[in-house]
Amino acid sequence: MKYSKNELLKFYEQLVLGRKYEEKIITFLGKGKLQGFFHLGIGQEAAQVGVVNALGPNDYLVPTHRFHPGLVNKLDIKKLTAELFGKSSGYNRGKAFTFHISSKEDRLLPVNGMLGAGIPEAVGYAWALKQDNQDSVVVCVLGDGTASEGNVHEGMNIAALLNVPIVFYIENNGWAISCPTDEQTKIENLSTRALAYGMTGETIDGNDVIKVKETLERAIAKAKNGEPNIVEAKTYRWRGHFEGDPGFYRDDEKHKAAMKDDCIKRMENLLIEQGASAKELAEIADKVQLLIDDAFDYAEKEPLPTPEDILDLDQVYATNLGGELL
Amino acid sequence: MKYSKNELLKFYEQLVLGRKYEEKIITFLGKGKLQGFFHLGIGQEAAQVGVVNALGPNDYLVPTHRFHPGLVNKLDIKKLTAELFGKSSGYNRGKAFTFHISSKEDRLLPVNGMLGAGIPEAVGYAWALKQDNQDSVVVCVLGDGTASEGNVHEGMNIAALLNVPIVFYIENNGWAISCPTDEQTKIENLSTRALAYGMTGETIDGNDVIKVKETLERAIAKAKNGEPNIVEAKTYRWRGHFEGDPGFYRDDEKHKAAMKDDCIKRMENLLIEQGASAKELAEIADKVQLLIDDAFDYAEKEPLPTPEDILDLDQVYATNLGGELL
Amino acid sequence: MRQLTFSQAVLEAQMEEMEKDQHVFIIGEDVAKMGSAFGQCAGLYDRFGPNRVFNMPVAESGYANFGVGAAMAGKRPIVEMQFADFIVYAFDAVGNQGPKQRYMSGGELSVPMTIRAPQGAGFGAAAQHSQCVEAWFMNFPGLKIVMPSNPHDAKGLLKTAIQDNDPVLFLEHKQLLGMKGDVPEGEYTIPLGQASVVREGKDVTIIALQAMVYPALEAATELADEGIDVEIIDPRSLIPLDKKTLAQSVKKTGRVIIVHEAPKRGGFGGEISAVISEEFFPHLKAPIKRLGAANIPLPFGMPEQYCLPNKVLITECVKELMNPK
Amino acid sequence: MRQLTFSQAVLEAQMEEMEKDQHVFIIGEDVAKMGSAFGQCAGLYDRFGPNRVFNMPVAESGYANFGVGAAMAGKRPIVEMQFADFIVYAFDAVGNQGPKQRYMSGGELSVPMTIRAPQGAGFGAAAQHSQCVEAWFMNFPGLKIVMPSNPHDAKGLLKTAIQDNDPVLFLEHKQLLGMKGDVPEGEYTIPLGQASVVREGKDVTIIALQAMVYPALEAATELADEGIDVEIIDPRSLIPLDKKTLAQSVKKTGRVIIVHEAPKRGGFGGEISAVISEEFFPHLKAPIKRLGAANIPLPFGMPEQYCLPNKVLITECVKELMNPK
Ligand SMILES: Cc1ncc(C[n+]2csc(CCOP(=O)(O)OP(=O)(O)O)c2C)c(N)n1
Ligand SMILES: Cc1ncc(C[n+]2csc(CCOP(=O)(O)OP(=O)(O)O)c2C)c(N)n1
Ligand SMILES: [Mg+2]
Ligand SMILES: [Mg+2]
Repeated sequence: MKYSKNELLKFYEQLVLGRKYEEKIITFLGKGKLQGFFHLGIGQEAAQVGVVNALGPNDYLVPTHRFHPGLVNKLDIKKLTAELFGKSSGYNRGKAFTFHISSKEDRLLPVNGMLGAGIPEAVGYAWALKQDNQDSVVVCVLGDGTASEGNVHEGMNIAALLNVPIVFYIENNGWAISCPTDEQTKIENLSTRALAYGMTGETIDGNDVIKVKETLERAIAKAKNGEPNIVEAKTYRWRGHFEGDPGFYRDDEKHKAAMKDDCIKRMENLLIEQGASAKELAEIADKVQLLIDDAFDYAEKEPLPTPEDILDLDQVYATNLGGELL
Repeated sequence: MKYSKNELLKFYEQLVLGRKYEEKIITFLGKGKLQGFFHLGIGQEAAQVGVVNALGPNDYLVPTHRFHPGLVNKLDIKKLTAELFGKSSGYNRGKAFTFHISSKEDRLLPVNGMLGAGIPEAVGYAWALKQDNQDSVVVCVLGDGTASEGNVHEGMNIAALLNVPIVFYIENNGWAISCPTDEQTKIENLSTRALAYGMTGETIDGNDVIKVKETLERAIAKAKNGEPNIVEAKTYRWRGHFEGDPGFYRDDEKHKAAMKDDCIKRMENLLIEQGASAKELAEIADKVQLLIDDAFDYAEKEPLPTPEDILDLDQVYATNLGGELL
Repeated sequence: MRQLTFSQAVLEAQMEEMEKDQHVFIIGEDVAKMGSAFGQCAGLYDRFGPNRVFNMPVAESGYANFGVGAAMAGKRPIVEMQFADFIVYAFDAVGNQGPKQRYMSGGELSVPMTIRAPQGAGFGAAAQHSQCVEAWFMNFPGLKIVMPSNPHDAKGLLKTAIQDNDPVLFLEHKQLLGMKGDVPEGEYTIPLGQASVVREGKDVTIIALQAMVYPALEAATELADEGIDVEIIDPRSLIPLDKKTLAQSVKKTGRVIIVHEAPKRGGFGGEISAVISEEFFPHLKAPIKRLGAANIPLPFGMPEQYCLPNKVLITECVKELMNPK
Repeated sequence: MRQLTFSQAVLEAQMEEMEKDQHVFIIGEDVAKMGSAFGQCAGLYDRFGPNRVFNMPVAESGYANFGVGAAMAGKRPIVEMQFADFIVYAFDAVGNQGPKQRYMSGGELSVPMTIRAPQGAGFGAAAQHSQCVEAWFMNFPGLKIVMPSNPHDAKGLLKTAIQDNDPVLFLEHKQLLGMKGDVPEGEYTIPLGQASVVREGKDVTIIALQAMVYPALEAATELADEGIDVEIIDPRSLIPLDKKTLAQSVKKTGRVIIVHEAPKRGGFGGEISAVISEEFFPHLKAPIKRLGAANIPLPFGMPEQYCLPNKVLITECVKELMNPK
């Protein structure tokens, strides 16, 4: 094993943090204490945590609407949770939610409400970084469904053409809402699309956090070298598209079978092989839970934005020319 | 030789008709007798005539703005010319020009002013034909530049997914206005894009009319069989992007070299090998010229649309609910 | 009378038209097994099978243009946008392709396509999932735009839209889709371009569509107590626009307020205000007023309410018109 | 004074801003060696090199969003649409992405991007190469819209647009790009939201932008002979809109005609008419009139003239206002 037990425990902690954070969201939704459409990434933690660990300090990330497990491992958990509650102390003063969350300080580019638009935006951002001689890469996450959008084609072609430092990371969870991947496209692996632009592409097991991390590290190095590329991580969406989706379109048997491959169980087994004890693991889970509970307590109590803050034209215009509210 | 001399002479006639038709346009533009942006296909006659010959009686064609050589071999030359003059006896009452020309009777679907939009439209049309159990295929022509549009990605993916009877025919003339193909994309052959959708693709010599025709015939048969596919024909744009384009962006040496490969010369050589005489060829050219002159004479004299025809709301709405002109 | 939700009314209109005409088919995201995000297509996949109701990849421009093409071939597509906001990707298809093919072909082609799209705020879904989109499309000749405010109108108008031989943009409102209302048994249609007088009154005319009809009604009820008699007109379609009914009302009241949910600047209120001032100016006793959302992108969550027109603002505006300072 | 064409004025504005700020760069189709379809970028590629001026693939949505991304990273992109019509593909980028990023981020991000696009009829280029696009974008808060009518204004306004920290849609008019006019030497800027009084008069106010200013001027000259004194206001930017200058004029004349080249229904005339009737109603002596193109897609060639507003129609409209039947 290339990784020490402690390193593996760190991965474990991150995966568990992702899982439990979303479980907490479910609880709060159940209590009617959260509003909004929550798209959970339960089951996809490895595919997200792996990426977050591969990013260097100068690198940027474009997440998706289903990226809470990744976000909670990258951002300040309180500020993140406040944003999910729509509170004014959230990352974007409660205006963004996971639909649009961003953080300049954390090099987190905005989630896009329009699937696909964020891809050429990320390419433009990455190009700008290169112009400014930043030693940075943008990792742009997209779903399997999103890959069908025209913007993805246009963005990838431009990235390849201009040798932009970007990695297109396709988090393939088998579904776009009710549409399984094989009703989205005829090809087996979306990384094949790389051939259409003269890039390289690779499809990996997205439930293997180490595989994801290492592949992304290589992909990032390549991109830094002026070779944008695609990595597709295959994983599986455990929940409905959003919380509340009854998922009638799903075949129960297949669904259950797919959920057998749990990235957290995998890491537990590995850790036990490496001599970790059940107690150690339980302690981690407890520690993480405290952190989460604390963040939710905090966020719940924070104030909502005031009408003045909501109607603040300086948040609409950077050069405000006396634009009229009404 | 698989083709008889007479068959070859027919190809020759078609190629010459295409060439001379556009040369006539140049003459008329020079005299100030034509308005509008003319995008000429001189040098690309084989790539167009080959396609027109491959179409079966039930098949449909979506041409481009640069398809006069193909159109003149498919449509009524007088009605076509009247349309180019914007005359009311043209195919679309003078409202379309080559920007939007279409003809239901001739199974000619509209040229699109928006590069790319015609591709998913063609897919929808072809799908409808299949639903109605028509034994028909749509051949959808697009340029190398157009292939960069998101609509092309979306349309091709949908076509592949639904096994739509369509052939995507990329007429690669090396340029999109001032942009050479290698500044449009990094890949060598645009037919590679087929892999991105689980289709097959093939790149051929577009200056070989027989090769084009035969490849398209196979492609059409395949598409009829529920296997949409891509054919890319490589040819070269001899003129500026439009008549009047000074083409400063071009390297003169390379340009001249590329023009050495003349599809008409090629056919002449082949014909002479097959025993055709210079006189026979000259006679064809003369015959074709008469036809063209006649059509231009006709079109020039035809009336322009009247204000009433231009402002006819029944040509805007099929179910006219008293829509207001002003 | 029988009560249906707006969404059920949409469903029934589609079902009836699909029964009648085998050329009608439905495409969109999650329209098949899932029956659409708000149930508008529930059960249609089972009933009509995968050739009449099928999912498209997440490619709005592609499948809207697919609809345009199929329509030119004689089909009658219903193209669903899951949220109206996503129509920005199909802007060309909906405004610049479908509506122009007929004229560009000299009247030879036609595009009998219906684009259905649920729009509007109310779910706190932030700046890109809450918009009203009608104003974006008002400057495209060839397109018709329908915006019903209740299940009864939705069914009658959608059937007309599907039967129409031109592209029709049929906008549902997300907040209304679950709303119940009277829907008679049996077939009926409502012509486009026919306004409905939602409430008769003699003092002030409020012109409102879709979700805005309801705060207007509440305001009218309150104002009645104060002796102000409000007339509410729901044009139901913006293109064509029923100027006759507007004229009758303006002649009676001489005072007009136009209410829409989209941002005030650039909303359809401008068009209607201009039509009224152009054609019925002599009857006006007061400035024509518009109420729309604040000119800012909508925020996430409940605070979106700070941006939207509501009963209070409507009431104030009516009073201002009746008692000018 | 020195004379430049509109296109040269655009070129000069870009050149000066690029000299001053290395973050300014230009992308589009054929902007590099070809220097744009109408010469707006002639020579900039040679001067600033391939990292500051470069061609994009034929992918309008892709490169407009590329601009949004680069702008968020601190660059100041100028994104050229070859013809404004093609902006339908970049509708999301221009209306729904760039203008909203700031608000959606709670004020943290900004998108200092200029979108330049030549629009309008006059070349007989039919239904998809002749449109005026401004009205499509008027309902997107966060976006500014500029439409200059002469070289002088073009230069001053474009420089302001490039310096502005928000997305600005800068619309050129194809018919004006070759037009010559006075452009002073040396640097100057014109603020957005400041109308210009093109001609002073006391009887009727004509509000016109871009190409429509000229038939309005011709009409005014003719009408002067008949003793009718026309004032012409060119708002120059639609967002922000200079209501003050409009107010002054309306107070003086009490009669307003708004002229635009886009189809009348759904054009910006509605917005301006509504603003005037809302805010300056007591000063109106006559109905506010709008002149716009016929509500049909434009045909190919010379016959497009049958659809467009012109001097004769403007003259008639003024007379009608002065002598109501
Ligand atoms: C342009 C656009 N179209 C549709 C949607 C609605 N939508 C939100 S998530 C989603 C599914 C996306 O699938 P995928 O990219 O695989 O991501 P996943 O949800 O599986 O993580 C859809 C269709 C949207 N937000 N934007
Ligand atoms: C959406 C759109 N973008 C740009 C244009 C302008 N334009 C017309 S032809 C052309 C070049 C197209 O290149 P290609 O597809 O290779 O066709 P070719 O002209 O070489 O035949 C461009 C950019 C357009 N008509 N539509
Ligand atoms: Mg997915
Ligand atoms: Mg080409």
